[in-house]
Amino acid sequence: MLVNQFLLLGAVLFCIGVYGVLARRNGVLVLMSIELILNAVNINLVALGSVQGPEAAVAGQVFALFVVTIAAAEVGVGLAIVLLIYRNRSTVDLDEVDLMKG
Amino acid sequence: MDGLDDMALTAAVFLPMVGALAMMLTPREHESDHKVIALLTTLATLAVGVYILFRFDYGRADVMQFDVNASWIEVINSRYILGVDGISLPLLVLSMLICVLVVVYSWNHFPEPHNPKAFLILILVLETGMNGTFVAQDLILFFVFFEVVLLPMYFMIGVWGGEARQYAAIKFFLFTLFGSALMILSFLALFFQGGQTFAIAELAAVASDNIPRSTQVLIFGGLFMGFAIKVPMFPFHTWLPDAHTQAPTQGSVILAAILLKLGTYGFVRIAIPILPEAAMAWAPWIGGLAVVGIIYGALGCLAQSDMKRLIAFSSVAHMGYVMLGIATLTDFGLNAAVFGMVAHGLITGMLFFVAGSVKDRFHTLELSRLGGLLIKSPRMGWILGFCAMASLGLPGLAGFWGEFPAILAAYNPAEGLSEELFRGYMVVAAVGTVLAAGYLLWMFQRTAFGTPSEEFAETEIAGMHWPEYVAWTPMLILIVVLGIFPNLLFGLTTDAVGSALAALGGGN
Amino acid sequence: MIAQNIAFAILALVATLAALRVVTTRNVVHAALYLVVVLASVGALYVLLAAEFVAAVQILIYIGAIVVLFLFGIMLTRATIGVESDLDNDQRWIAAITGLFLLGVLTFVLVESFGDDQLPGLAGVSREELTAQRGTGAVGDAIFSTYLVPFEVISVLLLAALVGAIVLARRD
Amino acid sequence: MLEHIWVIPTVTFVSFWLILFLGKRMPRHGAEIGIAALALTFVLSCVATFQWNARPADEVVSPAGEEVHAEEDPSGGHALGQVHALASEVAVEGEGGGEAGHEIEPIRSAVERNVTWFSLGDVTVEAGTLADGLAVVMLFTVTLISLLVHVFSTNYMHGDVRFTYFFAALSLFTTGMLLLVVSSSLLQALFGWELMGLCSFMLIGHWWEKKPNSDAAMKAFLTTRTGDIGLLVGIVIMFFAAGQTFDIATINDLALTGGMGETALVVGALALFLGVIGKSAQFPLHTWLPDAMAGPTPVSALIHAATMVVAGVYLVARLYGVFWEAFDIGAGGINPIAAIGGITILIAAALAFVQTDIKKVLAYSTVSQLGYMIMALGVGAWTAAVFHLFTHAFFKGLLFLGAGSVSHAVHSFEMKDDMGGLRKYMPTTFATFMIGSVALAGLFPFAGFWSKDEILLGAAENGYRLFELIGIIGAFMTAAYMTRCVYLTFFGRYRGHGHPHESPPAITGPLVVLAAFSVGAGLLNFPGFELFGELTENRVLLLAGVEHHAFEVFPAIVSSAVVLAGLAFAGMLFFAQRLPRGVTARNGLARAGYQLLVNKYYLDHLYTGVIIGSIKGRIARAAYWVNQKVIDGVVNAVGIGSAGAGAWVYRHIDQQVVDGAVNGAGFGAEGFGGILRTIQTGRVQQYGALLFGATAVLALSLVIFI
Repeated sequence: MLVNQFLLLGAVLFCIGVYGVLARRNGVLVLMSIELILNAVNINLVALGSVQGPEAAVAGQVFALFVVTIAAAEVGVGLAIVLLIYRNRSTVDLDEVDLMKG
Repeated sequence: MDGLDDMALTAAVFLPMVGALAMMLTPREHESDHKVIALLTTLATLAVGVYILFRFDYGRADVMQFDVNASWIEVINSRYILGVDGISLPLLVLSMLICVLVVVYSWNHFPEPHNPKAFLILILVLETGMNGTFVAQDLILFFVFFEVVLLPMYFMIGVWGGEARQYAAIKFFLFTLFGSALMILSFLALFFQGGQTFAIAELAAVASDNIPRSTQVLIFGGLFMGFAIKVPMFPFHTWLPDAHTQAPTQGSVILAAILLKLGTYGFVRIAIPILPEAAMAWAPWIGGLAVVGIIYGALGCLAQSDMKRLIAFSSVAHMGYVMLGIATLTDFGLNAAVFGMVAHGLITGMLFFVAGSVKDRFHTLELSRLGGLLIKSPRMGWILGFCAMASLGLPGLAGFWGEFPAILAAYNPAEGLSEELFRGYMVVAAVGTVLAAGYLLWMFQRTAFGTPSEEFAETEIAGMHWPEYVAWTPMLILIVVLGIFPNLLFGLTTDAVGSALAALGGGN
Repeated sequence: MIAQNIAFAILALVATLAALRVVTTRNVVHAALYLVVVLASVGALYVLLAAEFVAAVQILIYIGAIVVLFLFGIMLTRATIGVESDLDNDQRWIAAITGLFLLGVLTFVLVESFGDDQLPGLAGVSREELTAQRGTGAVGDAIFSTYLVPFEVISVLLLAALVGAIVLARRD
Repeated sequence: MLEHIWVIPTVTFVSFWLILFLGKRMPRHGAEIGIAALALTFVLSCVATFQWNARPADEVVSPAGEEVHAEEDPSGGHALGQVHALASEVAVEGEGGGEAGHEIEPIRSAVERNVTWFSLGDVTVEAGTLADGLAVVMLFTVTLISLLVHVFSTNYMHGDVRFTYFFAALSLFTTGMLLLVVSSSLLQALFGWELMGLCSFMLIGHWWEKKPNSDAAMKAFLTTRTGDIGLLVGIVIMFFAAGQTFDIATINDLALTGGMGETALVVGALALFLGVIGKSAQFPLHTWLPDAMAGPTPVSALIHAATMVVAGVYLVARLYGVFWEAFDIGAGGINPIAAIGGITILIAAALAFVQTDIKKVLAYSTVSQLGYMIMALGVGAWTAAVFHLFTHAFFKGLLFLGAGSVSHAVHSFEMKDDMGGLRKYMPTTFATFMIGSVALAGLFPFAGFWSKDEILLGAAENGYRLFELIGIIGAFMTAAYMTRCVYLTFFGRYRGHGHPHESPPAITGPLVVLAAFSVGAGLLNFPGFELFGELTENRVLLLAGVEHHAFEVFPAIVSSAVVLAGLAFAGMLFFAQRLPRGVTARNGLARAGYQLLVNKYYLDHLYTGVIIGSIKGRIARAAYWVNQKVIDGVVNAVGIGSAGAGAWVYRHIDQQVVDGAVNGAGFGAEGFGGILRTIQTGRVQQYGALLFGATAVLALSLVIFI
């Protein structure tokens, strides 16, 4: 198997995720897209780890685990924020959320 | 004592951060605590600066002292290298001093929307960035500090600024970021082509041998964009008047006094020593843009109706002299440039201080509405006049030593540069001194002379406050002292400049 | 080897198509279900890479916990469980261009730098050796020895996220 | 004292700070500090002058440039307490004359003391003092005039809102001039030069509440500053031409011994001379000087008599080696310096006729007299020029202070409207003013006669016949306009309001002192005695071979005759009133009496009659027209033009092209080409798009470039 198989799959998922983050209106969907990005990264970590031999393979896996954990935390907080926005504005449409407008 | 010496620069850079942390932990309501902490922090930093001044070996001003060299990011061989020599020392101390004075001045001059906590923290963060830039001897470290400065300034303009603050802030930010992008590209190119190191000293030794000349010229182009935008040189100057006009007084002062110097300092510290041949190739263009900037800035000043904007345009003209000095690639020119940086920092900083105080009192800086400042507040009026005189390069005041040696150097530029061309530049620069006198006196006449306009005839205008006295006196004294004893600075810089020019074959 | 390659091709195809549906479908609940497919395929890919513990965690945490969270989120925000027309905003094209551009750059870089590099074959390695070198036990050892400090930090982070989520979502 | 001559400017400089910070708390509001300081410097200057006089002639210079140092040690100047050397003056003189043989006479060597100022690279720039005859004579003149002006001002400026500040500025002004005089390096001289520019700005604009005053101040500063372009460039050229030194003595020597490139020398000298034109108000940059009359009268006196405008003349005299060699002054014919000086003499003198403001008459007269000095330098009559500078200081200071005294009485400077017949009311002022006038006109035996005569003689002997003629015409005009001025001010009937009265002693005192000098100063260079020439004679003159011509009777008689003719001509018009009386006599006594009574109308008639009837009047009008319309017009046009150009550039290029390009380059959310502002939508996703896009671009460029 080529290294690039995995890395390119990662790149594809990453870019799909980026598209989702940029193009979706619904806050929950944006969070899902972020999950895609994180998964892409995870694939890269594990694949690149196994290129380098046993020790690196373990390191790659451990990092992937950390990323999974952080993803969980991020979803938790992210959804909480979306909920809060929904409660305050009765919408999860991110176009309406422009408090940072200058 | 050696241990202290090793710590000195690190302390100089990161003490403000410590203060900023302490302030973050202090509740927002305790305004006076914030002021005291900020003042103490800046004073402590200045004390470190004074310590460095005392311990500095003036006989060896051409080598890095107080150097620290620790591993930092090993993957890319970027190291935590700090050091000061005769060129960086004055700028470092100037930066520390200005920060103290700005904090003092802020004591009861917080612009809307007030919030001293955030404002003072920003100033402290700025100080870290500025001090760090002046002592960093590693390109990545330099870049990091260079960028650290950006954000606090953006917020300072964007939050505490005038009506069009968002526009000005974003313009400032984008302009500088654009330059930084090209600059970091050049840094990386140096890294990959110049021997896998980011250390400035090592690069200076090897870069010109390792890199083909045509590539050097390209890399210098990237550095040039990064630094020239910061300076700012014509035609990259348009962010400056907006940023200055919109920024709060303190922001303007820091911007004029220190931030602009980061660009010129970059030329002197990085671009010229590392890529001397490329510098030779670029010098005529830099010199040309510099003199265009001198005349153009002056013309711009003549067209202004707003005092702060006028001073901002005068910065363009004055930095033109600095850049002309740099472009000559001679001892005289570079010394003049460093002197010009310090002098411009003090003088234009003062002018912005005064402009800020005028605005505090009259709530306008429209020249057509001002007048009679000498009647309303005589001392402030005379200080304004003094600064105007210093700014137009009156001999005996600091500004002269930034201008005259630059003009002198242009008569006899480094070997290999066209004498005729630079002599032409010299004459243009000399004409610029008259224009400078013209617009500065015009501004002074409009603001200070005559009688107050009718709308202010009855208004009671407050005299000078004590923070103004405290903040201004050191600068005024320095302007005079440096003007009469230029050797205080020249003695420090001349050896260091010599070593910076060593790559050109002994400079002059 | 061929079997592995075929398996990869199928999984990659499924993952890509499902991911595309995640970001294009007009039904929020469907998006969450497509996400499950993506995550499962990626989990299977981990097995291909001899990372079975990560694969297990992927299934357990992602599909078991995160997707469930999403579904809760969808329900709590009372999104229409059905087709919605305006799930995308008006900068879809910019997003697409950005994404494609990014993909191009990444592909270019990856091809430039890795080219035809092969993953080291695991065929000659015995199962015991493999387990000892990079199995669940090895990962566990690593987490609790080399990466102990980051692990603890992650725990604190989780706690903080927990507290933060509660504070944010609290009703008063 | 000669070694420590730096003390002199330092005293006034300290006085400036003292007045500034303590002045308001003193009983006389700082005036006493200024006067004390000036008195001290005056005494010190006298000491320096005597010491110089007592200094043995120890240096032998031959025109070829080889020099022989006499073996004796110049002990004269080493100790501060060497005032006693005064006693041995005669002995030393005898000694100096005896040794040297009849061809090469030894002269006193200048006392130069330098300290390191700063060093740049391998160039060390020194600052120091250069004391020689020229310097001590100038010191004496400047401190004396300044002292008298200070005394005069205590009364004249009494009650002024900024009395203290005024005295502080006077001190600083004097410091500038003294610094220039004793400078040993050009750079240091530039300090004094610009310091004076600053002070002239402060003092001319002293009453800045009125816009015309501050306008005049700006005009003065900017016009001289325009000349300073040349000065700056000239100094730079001299610095490199002389092998990276600012030292005046070295530059002079090198210029005379051929150590400088020809081109650099000529261009440098021209550039320096531009600075002189600006500062010394020579044609065509003389327009600021009459406007500068907006300042208080004592300031005018100081500017015109002892500081500021004579700085330019002094600079030429100081750097004479450079100018001599660059313009080949020894060869006769015509050269820029003499030409500018000559033109200035005639133009300014003609302008003086049409003024009604007494100070403006004097101002144009100063311009004209400065023209004499410059012309004298241009024709090689160095000693004459310096001597004229010396004598002119006294009688011009006297005239200005006299005008101040008059205005003190009548509260105006308008001769036609507010003066007339004042000789009865102000006898002291009248007497001293008369002395000043005849000295200015150059009547035997007053001071002006001797110096003017030397200039004419020098021009004739050195082959500058044309300029001798100009000088003679100028002398005629000078005599005539001064007659008119004196007549309008002191004779006829009093036309002002109120009751004029003689000024108090603080004002008349200085007048009397100056009058004494105006009478006696010329005798310093009395034929056969020539103390002045001997005092100021220096190395440069000997090296260059500048000759000083002894008094000759015939030219003196000619010039005296011309002056008398001028007096007579104007006298006939004003005092004898020939023309109008002839006209009125035919129309009857009653009408003549009426016309005599209505003085104003009568004078107007006479005035226009004379002006229109005389060619000089026409020339004067034309000159004035040129002055106001063409030269001033050009200055104004340049000012307006550059402001306009600035506005245009700002509006069209800066705000639209450059800024437009910047704004155009900003890519907005709605696609490329939106203006920068629309980026700031506050929508996170747009920021995200920017972020990712930028990252991708950056990454791509990284990939491509590295």
